[in-house]
Amino acid sequence: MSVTKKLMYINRRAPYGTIYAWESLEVVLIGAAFEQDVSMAFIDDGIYQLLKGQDTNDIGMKNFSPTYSALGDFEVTQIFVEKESLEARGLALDDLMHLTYEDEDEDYAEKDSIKVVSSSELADIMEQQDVLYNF
Amino acid sequence: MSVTKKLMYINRRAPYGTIYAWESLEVVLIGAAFEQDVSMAFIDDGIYQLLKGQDTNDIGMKNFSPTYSALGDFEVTQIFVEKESLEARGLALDDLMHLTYEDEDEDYAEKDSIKVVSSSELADIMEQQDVLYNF
Amino acid sequence: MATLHTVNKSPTDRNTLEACLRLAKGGSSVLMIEDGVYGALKGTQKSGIVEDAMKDIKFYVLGGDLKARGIEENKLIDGVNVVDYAGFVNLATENDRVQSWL
Amino acid sequence: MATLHTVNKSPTDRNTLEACLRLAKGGSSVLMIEDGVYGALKGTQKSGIVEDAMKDIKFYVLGGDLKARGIEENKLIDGVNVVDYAGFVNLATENDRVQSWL
Amino acid sequence: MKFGIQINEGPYTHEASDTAYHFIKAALDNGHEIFRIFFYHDGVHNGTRLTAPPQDDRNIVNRWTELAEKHDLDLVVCVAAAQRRGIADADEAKRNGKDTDNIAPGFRISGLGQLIEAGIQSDRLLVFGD
Amino acid sequence: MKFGIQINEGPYTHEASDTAYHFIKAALDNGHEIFRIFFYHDGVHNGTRLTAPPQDDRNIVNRWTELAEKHDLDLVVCVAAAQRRGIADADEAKRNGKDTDNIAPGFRISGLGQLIEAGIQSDRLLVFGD
Repeated sequence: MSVTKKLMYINRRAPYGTIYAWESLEVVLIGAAFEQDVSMAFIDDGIYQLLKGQDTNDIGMKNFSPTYSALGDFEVTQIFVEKESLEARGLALDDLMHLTYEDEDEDYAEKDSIKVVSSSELADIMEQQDVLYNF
Repeated sequence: MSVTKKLMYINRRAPYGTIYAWESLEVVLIGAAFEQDVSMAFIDDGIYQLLKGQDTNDIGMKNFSPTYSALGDFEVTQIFVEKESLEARGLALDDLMHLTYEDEDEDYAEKDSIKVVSSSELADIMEQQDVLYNF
Repeated sequence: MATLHTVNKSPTDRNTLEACLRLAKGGSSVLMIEDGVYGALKGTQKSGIVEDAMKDIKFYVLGGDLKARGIEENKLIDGVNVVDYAGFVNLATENDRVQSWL
Repeated sequence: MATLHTVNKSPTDRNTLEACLRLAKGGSSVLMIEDGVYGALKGTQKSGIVEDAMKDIKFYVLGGDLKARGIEENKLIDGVNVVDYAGFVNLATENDRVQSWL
Repeated sequence: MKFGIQINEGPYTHEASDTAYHFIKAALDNGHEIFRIFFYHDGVHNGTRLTAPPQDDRNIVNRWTELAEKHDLDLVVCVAAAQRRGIADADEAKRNGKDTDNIAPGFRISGLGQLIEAGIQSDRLLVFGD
Repeated sequence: MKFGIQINEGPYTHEASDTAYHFIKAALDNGHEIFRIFFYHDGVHNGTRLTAPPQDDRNIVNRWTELAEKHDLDLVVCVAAAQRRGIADADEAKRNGKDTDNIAPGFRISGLGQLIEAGIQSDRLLVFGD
C-alpha cells in the first residue's frame, strides 16, 4: 500500500462500563503497522479512559490502561484531549496518565504525547483528517 | 401461583433505534396471562413509543405500534405518562395514540388507558409497586 | 473541505448532538438518522441548540426514520431538509469525510 | 416502604441520573454502579444535582467500579458512601424494591 | 431472601453481566437464594458455548456454567430473544431447521413467562442492563 | 466513489445494521462501489447463521448474504471481536477446540487490519453503531 493518509481515532466512551474503549484501542495498536499519519482524540467521557491509577481487581476485568503508555512505542504520538471535556468533569491534565514518546528526530528526547486543545482547535484538526474512526 | 403482586413495566427508550421498546412490549403481552395487577410507565424518550402515525415502510422494520392499541384487550389498562417528559419534548396527550379499554365493572364502557401524571405523582405510584421491570 | 456529521442519538437521551455541534465547523453538514431524528423536532427542550447552529451549519434528517417514528414534516425545525437513503449517499460523496458521532 | 435505585450511566453521557432523581422519593437510596460511578465525582458539571438531592436521598457508590476507573475516594462528593458487592446485596434487602434505571 | 435476576446485555460488550455475576456471588455468600437468572435482549449471548476470550481475560460463559453447577442455579435464556440473535439448543435448532446449536452447558431456553414468574416469586427483582 | 463501511452493533438489537444495509443498497444503486463491510464489536453477530427471526420481520443475516452474493461484497467479521462473542467459522472453531461453528454464508473472519485498510483504500469510511 503506497497511500499515506491522516487517520484519527475518536474516543468518547468511558472504560469498563462497555468494551468500546478497549476494542478501539486494539484497532489503534493494529493500525500502527500501516505507517500512516495517525492521531487520537479524547472527547467527553472518553477522557476517563486516561485517568491515572485504574485498578480492576475487584471487578475481575482486565485492566487495559497500561496499554496507553505503550502507544508511544507504536509511534502513536499525537493524542488530543479536548479542554472543554476535561473542565466539564472537573479534571486537569495532571489527573491523566503521563504518556510520552521518544522523538527520533531529536536524538530520542522524551516528549509528551498528550496535547490539551480547545473544541475549536480540535474541530480544525478533525477537518484536516482523511479518515475518522469511531467506536 | 396464588400471589397477586403489583407489577410495573417502565419504558424509557425510543422505538426502532433499539429493540428494547418492542421486546419490553412482548413481556407485557406475555405477562397479561399471569393475572397480576399490572401497569406501565412511559418516561423520557419512552414517550416516543406512543406517538401516532408510525410508518416503518421505508426502513423495512416491523411496525409494532398497533400492538399498543391491543393492550386494553390484554387487560393492561393503567398506562402512566409522565407530564414533565411530555413537556420537555413539546408534546401533548393529543400527539399520542388514543389507547382505551372496556371497563367490565361499568357495562363495558370504553375508557382511556393513558393517564398523564406529574413526576411527583408517578414517584408515589412507583413506590406502591412490588416489582419494577426495566428494559 | 467540509465534513458530514451523522448523529444517531436522541438529544433528550444523550449528549451526542451537543458534542457534534461543539466540534462541527461552520460549513459542515449534520445528518440526523435513527433516534437522532428526534433532534429535528421543534418545540423541544433541545430545539434551541439546532436553531442556534443553523447560521453556520446545514441540517438534514433521514425521512424513513422520521416516518417510522410518526413525525410529520410540519413538526420539524424550519430549515431542516429531509433526505432519503440516496440523499444520504450524496451527502457522503459531496463532503470530504464523514464523522459518525456514536 | 423505600426503594433502592441503581444508576449505571455516566451523567455527562446520558440523562439517566436526572431521571432517577426526578422520580426518587425522599427516603430512597441511590446506588451508582458501572459507569454510573462518575456521578459521584465532585467538581463536575453534574455534581450539583447529587449535592442538591442529598437532603432527602442517601447516595452509595460501588467501590470496585470506582477503583477500576481510577477514582480515589477523596474525589467523591462528601456524604456519598462506598459499598462493596455485599453492601449492594444488603441495600437490596433493606429496601422494599429495586428500580434499575437503565 | 429470594432474588430474581434479569440480565439484558451480552458478555464483554457491557459490564451488566459482570455486575450481575458479582452481585449473585455476594448474595449466595451471604445466605440468600437466587430464584432464577433470566437472560433477555442481548443477554442471551451469555449462553453460547462458542466464545473463546483471550487467555488473560475472564471466561464469562464458563463462569456462569460453573456457578450454576455449584449452586444449582436456574439459567434461563429467552426463546424469542434467542431466535432473533442466533442462540439455539438442540430442540430449537431442529425446530428452526438449523444444522447445529450453540447453547452452553447449564443454560436452558424458555419463554418470557419465566421472567414474569421470577418477578412474582422472588422477594426482589434486579435488572442489569445498558 | 468507493465506500468502506464499519458496523458496530448486532442485528435487531440496534438499527445500525439496518441503516448500513439501506445506505449500501442506495450507494450500489447509484453506481458507487463498496470496498468492504467490516463487522466489529457486537456487529459480529450479523454473521451468524443460527438466527430465526419471526416470519413477519426482516431476515437481516440472509439479507447480507444475498446482497453480498449479488454484488460480490466483502463481508468481514473481526476475529478478536468474534472470539469474545462466540462467532466462529470452521477454522476458528477447530483452533479454539469448539465442536461446531456458526458463521453464515458470504461472511469471512479476518483481522482488524482489514478495517484499517478499508479506511485507507476507500474514498469515505462510514461507521454505523450505537
